[in-house]
Amino acid sequence: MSPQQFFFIITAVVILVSALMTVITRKMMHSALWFVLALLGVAVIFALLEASFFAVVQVLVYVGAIAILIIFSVMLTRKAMEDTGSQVNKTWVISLLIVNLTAIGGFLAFRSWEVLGTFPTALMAEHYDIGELGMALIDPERFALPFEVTSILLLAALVGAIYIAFQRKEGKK
Amino acid sequence: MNTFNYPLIIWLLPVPPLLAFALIVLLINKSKKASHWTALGGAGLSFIGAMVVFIKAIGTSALAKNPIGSSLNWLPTGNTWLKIGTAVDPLSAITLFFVAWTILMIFIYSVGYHNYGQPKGDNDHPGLPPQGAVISEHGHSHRVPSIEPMYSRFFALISLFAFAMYMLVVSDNLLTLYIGWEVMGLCSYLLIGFWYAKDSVRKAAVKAFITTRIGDVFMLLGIAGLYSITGTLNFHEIFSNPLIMKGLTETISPVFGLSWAGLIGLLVFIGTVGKSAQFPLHVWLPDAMEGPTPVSAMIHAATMVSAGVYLSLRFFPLISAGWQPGEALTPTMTVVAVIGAFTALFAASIAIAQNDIKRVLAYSTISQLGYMVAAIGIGAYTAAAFHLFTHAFFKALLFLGSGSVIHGMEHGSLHIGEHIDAQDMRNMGGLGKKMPVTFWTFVVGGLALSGFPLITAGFWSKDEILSGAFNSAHMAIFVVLAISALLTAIYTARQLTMVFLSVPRTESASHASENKTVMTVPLAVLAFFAICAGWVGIPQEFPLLGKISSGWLQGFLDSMLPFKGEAAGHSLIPLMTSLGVSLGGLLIGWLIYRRYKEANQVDPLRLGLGPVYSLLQNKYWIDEFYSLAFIRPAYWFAEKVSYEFIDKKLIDGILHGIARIGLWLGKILRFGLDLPVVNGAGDGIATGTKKSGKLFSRLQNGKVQHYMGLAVLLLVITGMIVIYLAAAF
Amino acid sequence: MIPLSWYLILSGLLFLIGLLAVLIRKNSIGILMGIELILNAANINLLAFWRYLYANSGDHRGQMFVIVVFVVAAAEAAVGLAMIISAYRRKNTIVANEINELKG
Amino acid sequence: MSFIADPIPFIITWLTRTMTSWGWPSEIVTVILYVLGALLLTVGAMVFTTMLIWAERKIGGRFQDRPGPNRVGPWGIFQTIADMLKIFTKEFITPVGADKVPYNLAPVLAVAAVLCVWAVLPFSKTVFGSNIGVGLLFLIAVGGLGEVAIILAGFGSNNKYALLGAFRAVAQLLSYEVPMVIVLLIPVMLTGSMGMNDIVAAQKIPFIVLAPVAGMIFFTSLIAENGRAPFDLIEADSELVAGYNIEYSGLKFGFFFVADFLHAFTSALIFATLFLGGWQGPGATNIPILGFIYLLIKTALVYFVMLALRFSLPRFRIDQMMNLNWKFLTPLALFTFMTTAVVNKVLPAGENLLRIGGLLAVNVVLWLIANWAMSSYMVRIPRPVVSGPRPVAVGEKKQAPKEEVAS
Repeated sequence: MSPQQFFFIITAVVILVSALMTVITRKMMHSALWFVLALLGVAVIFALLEASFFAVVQVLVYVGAIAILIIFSVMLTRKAMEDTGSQVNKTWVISLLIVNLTAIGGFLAFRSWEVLGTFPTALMAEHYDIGELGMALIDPERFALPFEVTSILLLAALVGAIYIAFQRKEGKK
Repeated sequence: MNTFNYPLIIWLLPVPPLLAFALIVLLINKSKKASHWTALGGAGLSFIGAMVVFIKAIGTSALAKNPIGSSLNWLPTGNTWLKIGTAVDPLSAITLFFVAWTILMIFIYSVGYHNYGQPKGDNDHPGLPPQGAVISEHGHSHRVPSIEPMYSRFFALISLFAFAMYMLVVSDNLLTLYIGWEVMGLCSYLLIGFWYAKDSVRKAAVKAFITTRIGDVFMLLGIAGLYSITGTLNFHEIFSNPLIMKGLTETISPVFGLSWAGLIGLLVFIGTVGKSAQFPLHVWLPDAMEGPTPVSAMIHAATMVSAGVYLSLRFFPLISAGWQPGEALTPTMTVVAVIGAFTALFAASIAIAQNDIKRVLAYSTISQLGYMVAAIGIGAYTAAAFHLFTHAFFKALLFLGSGSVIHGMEHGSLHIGEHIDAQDMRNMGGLGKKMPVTFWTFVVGGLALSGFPLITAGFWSKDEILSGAFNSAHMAIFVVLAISALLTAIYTARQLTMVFLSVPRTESASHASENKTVMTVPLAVLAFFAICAGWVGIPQEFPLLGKISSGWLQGFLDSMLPFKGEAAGHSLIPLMTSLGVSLGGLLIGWLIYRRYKEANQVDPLRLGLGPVYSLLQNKYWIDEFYSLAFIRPAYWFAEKVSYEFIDKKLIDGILHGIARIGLWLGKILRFGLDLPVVNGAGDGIATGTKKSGKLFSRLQNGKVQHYMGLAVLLLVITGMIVIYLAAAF
Repeated sequence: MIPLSWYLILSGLLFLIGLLAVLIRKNSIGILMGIELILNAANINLLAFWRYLYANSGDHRGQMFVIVVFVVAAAEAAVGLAMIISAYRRKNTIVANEINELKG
Repeated sequence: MSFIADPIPFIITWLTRTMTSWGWPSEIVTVILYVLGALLLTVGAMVFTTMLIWAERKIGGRFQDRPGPNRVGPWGIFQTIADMLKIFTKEFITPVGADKVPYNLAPVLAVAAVLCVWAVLPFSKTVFGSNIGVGLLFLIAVGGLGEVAIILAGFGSNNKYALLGAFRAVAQLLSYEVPMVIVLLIPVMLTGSMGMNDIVAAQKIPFIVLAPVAGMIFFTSLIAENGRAPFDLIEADSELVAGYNIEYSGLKFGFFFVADFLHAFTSALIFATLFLGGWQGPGATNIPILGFIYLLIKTALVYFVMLALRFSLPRFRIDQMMNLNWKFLTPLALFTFMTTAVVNKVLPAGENLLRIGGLLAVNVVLWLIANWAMSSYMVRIPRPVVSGPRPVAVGEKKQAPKEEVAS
């Protein structure tokens, strides 16, 4: 087992355990913290994939923004969700069955895919540079359109979020 | 310094005025000061950029072959891209030069014209010219001009106007050029209708918009035709590709037996006719005088009408396709030349009998544009461009000067409380002493307009057109143009005499005063160009002076032509003619009008010409003719035929008939078919649906996770079946 | 050297856990976290395929998708949480199964 | 490579050779060296912070016309060490009802978030932690971890004031991250890279000359990110008792305290690196140790300015703080970014006078416009005044006896 593999397995275990804890922890706040840990683990996986830009962006976007938003929401809605009592639906057994079925289905479907055994070739230096990705993003013949559409989506989400969460004054509708 | 990113600067040229427009409209329109500084800043930035580009352009060799500029992909059209881009070649370079100067001067002048720094008027409303304000000083009150109520709006719109013109000039393709062209149409509508509360202003705005639109439709047809044939809209690609040009020249179009080049050239030329106010579509331009004077200057000198001639010059290779110097004119060129020459004479003759100071200039503009168009028609490309160049300066000067005169007159009439038409020349007189700067600059502009020999710019360019006509042996055109030059000199002299010389004919005129520096400095700058702009284009064949001249402009512009420029020898006859008509006309005009001293005196020319004079004064009844021939019939048709006959009788009658038949049919169907058969089945289906709906609605419980689970389950089962089937077969 | 299958197994398991969170958590915020886990699983997949099959040919589609997923995740978190807060204010609950009417 | 000119790589080479000669595999040697370097950096930073705390208290004292610490050691130099000893000996208290994991995790995370930044900073031409291509992004990303720490502290303490303080702090930090990130794009744009080493290497002319407005915005945002005066609303004691760390004491509080000072110093370091040219200076390329000294001098200068602001300016109100950010700094940052981009593209590239002068002129114009806009905005919204100035009571009292005398 090479050091890389060792490192990968540790990270994977951390991710999976913390993700599982996210699901089954009773206290919402702790759940959110486990969630943050899982996200950081994913960032490490990105770094292992030699995508350092995405690793950093993962930390920036998920930990810096989304996780904080979630923690905020958890704190703001604490009154409605007491941490006592069951935190899962009554139908959790059926859900578990469905998930297991999905797992089995996926396993059966992709078991004999020839891509699975691929090993990476060493990344050439010029592809390591994120400048290339940046140029691709603004090239009208490549990804400029998706890029712009995404930015509009973000803008719409911004406006929508502000509008939805805006507290209207009583009697002013 | 030579490492400036020139293509980028060219791209950025139109941007500052557009930004200024957006800023003023969206953010800072509350502050008048900020508005005009923003507009001036935008115009100034563009001006600096234009000068940088111009200097680079005149220093570049073989500019016509390799214009400075760049293009980028805009719209995918199948396998190719519709490209847009910017380019500066010799024609755009000199256009850029005069456009930048005149626009900047007009912007500066506007600050003064709209009475910045004056108090707010007591009765001023947005949409009406300022009425003046009463201020009290040292115990007694008097009226002074008041600031324009829609001051910021004016600067916003005029910035947009400047943006459109810059965009049009730097375009290297018809698409962006057309965008600029149409934005200009919109701006002219908005600005001519700036004082929209007046009825006549609204009519003038609509008239300008619709009349130019007629030309634009034909132009769009031409553009579409060009694109469908050549597959590109880039000028350089079309005009410098011999294969395309040859194909265009030799293929015969289905219309009038013209070649495709000739047909497209003609269609585009109709666009010019609309924009540059040539004969059948000229009617909008005199009415456009209802707008504020800086707008008139903007439309007449810097932007709109220049754009028309600029377009024709751009399309000169198409208009003149298949023609070589010295040969007979092609049909398209003949049309162009005839329309131009006729307009020149026709408008000049009207100008003689007008009394409104701005209308005289308006007709003068039409006439001068006719000159340029005629020059294009006879193939004198350089001469036309040269006249466009000089005309922009002296016509801007004349308009701003007339605005200054009007402003001075309004000041006077406000001061003494007299209600007169401040634009009527009969009410003026003797203003030369009251307004010296305006007077001398106006004289410079007037002399340039009438082609005063040797020193003024107008002489050189006009002389070049005349000699072009003479040398290429189009005697009819030459004579017509010479006569209109004579008329030009006469009405210029008439205007100068009536406005500035003699004695004041009204109280207001005697109390008129010179305007502020912010208005007179642009006049002085433009006067400088009105004299000097001609010196770059003194032909080398000219006696005496030709020796010391380099003929730079001719060389610069000739490189644009597909063939060698007309190198015919310089003859003395056109020179003598232009000397004669200019000096003679000025003299005649002065002699006739120097005794005109009373406002209610009959115009001396009326005595001499009689009924012809009223024909001229009423502009040959063209407006009335249009009203009788097109507008009234259109109204009549709309009301009597379309509304009363077709709509009310024909269509309504048919509809009522159908309705009755439908009603009758409906009754039969209801009692024969609907009640027994359809209802029975329908009720059965409804009951069945209701019952099954109740059954299924249990699934629809509004719980998100429930749905999600079902969806995933279904997905997995379907996926498994598909994979199983795929593996089995 | 790690074979591609490891990454795929990891992302598959992460996806399943995310799906589990979506299906069984009562709390809407928990569901949202599950969705984020699913998106992360997708991201691992995308980047892994990009790295193993396309990286050296200058093909950036995988990375582009990851960027889009980031943006979608951010937008979804912002709007979703805003809606949860809004629902909390109006109905005083954030249990997903109790918010089952299409009424404010 | 001489020891005097460039000591640290010298030592590294020596250690590597030594360990390799012991027959250890090269990977393990690398790992050991990384761990050693990280340890050294961390311990160095912490020890440095003790000195920093003393210096700050001393300087602060001078600003406020008092001697500052002066009892322990010469000039009170061991004051911080004495404080540390006291803190170490205090009891570890976890309040009843506190959420244990977040409560204990928060202080560690707070320090760790700051120390992570040091991993990518270049200290001289040859000494840097890691030269990743996205260093600047990393800087911003780990800055976000600090916010998590604050939230954890506020939440875990199970205290109303702590929670309020945490909310406020996070609101402030998130808000000021916006102009900061926008403005940070300008050095990236001028360099063409996000790597910290590249950014420093590109600063033959420091970016503060090319983009002074951006520098000013960045500096302001940094102070706000630190939560120091005039932006110390986070621990505004008159409103919040003590902010998010109210329930902490002993060593756990010490962690927050250290994180605060370390964060301030790190901010100064970042500013010096990004806008003042980092280790660049005469001779720094050939003798790397000089670069270290230059960086230290620049950082000290920036830090001193921050101290001067801290000890002389009053605190903003919360609405003023938010207004300053959203209505002034963010739009200004956007405008600066756009104009700098355009001007930088239009003017000829390279380090010529035209480009420098052009950028400088544009910045001056921008600043004048911003200043005008801000001042006219301030004029338009008059400051709310409860009542006018009252007449001085003493004057009235003096008058009254006079009248008595007169009567």
